[in-house]
Amino acid sequence: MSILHIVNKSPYEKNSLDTAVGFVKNGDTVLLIEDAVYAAAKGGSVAAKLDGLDVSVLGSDLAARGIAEDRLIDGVSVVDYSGFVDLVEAKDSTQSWL
Amino acid sequence: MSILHIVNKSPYEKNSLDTAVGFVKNGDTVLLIEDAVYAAAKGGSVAAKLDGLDVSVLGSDLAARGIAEDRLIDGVSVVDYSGFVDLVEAKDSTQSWL
Amino acid sequence: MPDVKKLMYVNRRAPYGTIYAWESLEVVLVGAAFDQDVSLAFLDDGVYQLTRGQSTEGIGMKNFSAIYSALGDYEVTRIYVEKESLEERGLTLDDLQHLTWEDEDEDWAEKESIRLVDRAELADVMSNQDVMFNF
Amino acid sequence: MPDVKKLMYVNRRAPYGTIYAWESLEVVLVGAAFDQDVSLAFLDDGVYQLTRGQSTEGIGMKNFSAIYSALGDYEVTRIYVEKESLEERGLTLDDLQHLTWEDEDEDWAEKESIRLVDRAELADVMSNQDVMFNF
Amino acid sequence: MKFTIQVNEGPYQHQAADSAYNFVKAALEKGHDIFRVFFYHDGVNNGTRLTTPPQDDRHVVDRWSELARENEIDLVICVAAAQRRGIVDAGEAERNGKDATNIADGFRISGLGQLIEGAVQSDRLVVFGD
Amino acid sequence: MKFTIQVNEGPYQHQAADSAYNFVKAALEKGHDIFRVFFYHDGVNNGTRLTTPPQDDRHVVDRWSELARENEIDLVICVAAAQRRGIVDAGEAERNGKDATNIADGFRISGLGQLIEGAVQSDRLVVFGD
Repeated sequence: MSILHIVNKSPYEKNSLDTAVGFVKNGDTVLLIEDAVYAAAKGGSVAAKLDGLDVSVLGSDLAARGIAEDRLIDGVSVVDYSGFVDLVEAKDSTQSWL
Repeated sequence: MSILHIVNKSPYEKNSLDTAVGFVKNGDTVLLIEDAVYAAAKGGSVAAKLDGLDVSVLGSDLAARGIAEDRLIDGVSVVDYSGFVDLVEAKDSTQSWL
Repeated sequence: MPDVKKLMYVNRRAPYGTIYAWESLEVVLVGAAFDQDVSLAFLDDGVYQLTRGQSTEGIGMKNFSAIYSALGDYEVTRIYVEKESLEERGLTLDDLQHLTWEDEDEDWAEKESIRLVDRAELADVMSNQDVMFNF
Repeated sequence: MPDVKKLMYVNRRAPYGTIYAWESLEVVLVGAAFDQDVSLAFLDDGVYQLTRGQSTEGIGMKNFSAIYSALGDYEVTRIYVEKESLEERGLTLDDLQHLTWEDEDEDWAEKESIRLVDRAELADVMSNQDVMFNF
Repeated sequence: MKFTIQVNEGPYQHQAADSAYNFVKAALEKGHDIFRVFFYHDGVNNGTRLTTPPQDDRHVVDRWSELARENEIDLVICVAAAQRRGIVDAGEAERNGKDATNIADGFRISGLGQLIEGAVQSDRLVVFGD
Repeated sequence: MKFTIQVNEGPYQHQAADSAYNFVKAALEKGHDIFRVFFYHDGVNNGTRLTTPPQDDRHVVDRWSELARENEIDLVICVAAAQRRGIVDAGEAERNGKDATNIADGFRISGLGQLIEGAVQSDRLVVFGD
């Protein structure tokens, strides 16, 4: 069964993303919201942690933090809250890595 | 002037200790309280970060977490709240790395 | 929807520094009455919740560590502890409480509740859950 | 005790995810009336507070980023930004707002408020403060 | 689809309450059911009617109350967590000898079983916290 | 020596309020002065009289009130932070049209200037938070 891994903490401040990516299996998606969106910014030292994963980022949290979409690492999908709801529906369960 | 660097977060969860130790100068003391006391436990992967620093640990927080004093890395001083107050008095200022 | 769901309580925080560990345990105790298929996972700083010898007189907070050993009586018998989290913290299973449960089907034989698993194994278990509770 | 103290506001958190950045800024604005020797430090995720182009309509929260550019008017003229924190996050000064103040003693010449410092330099500045505020 | 939402943090200090609200609103707009929103830990502080946020900021508590009124959402505050943090309705005030209440419109106080029930009865549990 | 203490988190959720209390008590026992305890951010939630913690746990709010009564400690709640979180005294209730108050004995609500003043007037500021 597939999991939506929700991460909401800055990867520079907390270990949540580090742990979360260790639990991602084929078919899972990582959704970055709140301060976790910084993880998907190009040039950041943590960006490589997302390599090869299916990653979505909440667009309104990106905009709030001034991260333009062209500053995102390749392959990341930007979703709105409606897309967030769709992801929850599409996966069999959710795990919030608080 | 000397600083008392107060760290209260687990070094395995947050980056506070990492940053704090980068700011320690000669004459400063690092005081570990609350979940930060785990940093001073022998065998932990972060213990080396305290090498060469003047480190105190709050004894009641150690006891709450079941860390016996003989499980502490060498050179760490155990203080009670009265000792915490003395440290604040002895240093010129305090910086809480929240 | 199945009558019985697989519920996992995912514990990633140290005790006392925040209340999440204790209020999470309160959910587990209440949840035991719901006859679901329950397991607990302890990883990251969550492994600290299970350490022996906690003594909270000095900080004036309630010591709830003894309650973990009563989980068997609540029919909570599967407690996953992540190996990598223990090792990173310099801990072994000997540093944790010895948690057991009594198997009614085998003449109340005492069995181990804690299952030491590595991250990949725990990820497999997690992927088979219907619901994860996060605190 | 000196009449004028050196006060430093130490900012280490990203904006919006928590309120610390905003409520810290509120302290700075109120504190400006006290005629003390004030500086601000931005390090770790605190450097994100100063980024350009923040737009909060989508999350429904108040956008306070414009207020940083008014700090000069509050006579807050020394804003330390830690180099290592910027680099770790793939940021440069160009990603931050351009913060200035006008020097009354030099015919209101416009001057830079932001001082890019490395960790060792910031540690030196910090060791000369009387009080650090932490949020 | 049927969702239960758990909110672990209070208003303003953390974005969790905002994210949860925006998620619930989007789910409703897409025609999903919100079986319950369960407020736990400091999340119980979402349910006090005594807040007065600045006029240029959102009103987190009123937003929940309106959402509950317009969509008949079940907003449940955990009683044990509420007692620790001082969120009180008329029943709790009487039981615990308190001289005031502060619960907001549309919220009710109940037990932790409501969270488990929500998780079991819903298709998905989504947790927002710190 | 003269101390001002800042508390950034509410009762029970984080240990900060406990650590601050234990520090203040120890400082008083050693003969130091506590110029002020300033409650900011969620720290303002330390000042509600509506909590009813379990009987086998400490009562964080009452402990502050007793400390203030016995030692004449100035416990100040930030007004801006309190408005966001719903901590209300009689004056605030009237100003903001609230039908109840919840402030605990020994606390008073005032402005952020009280924090700056505390830092300037004291020998040390010690901050407890998350």
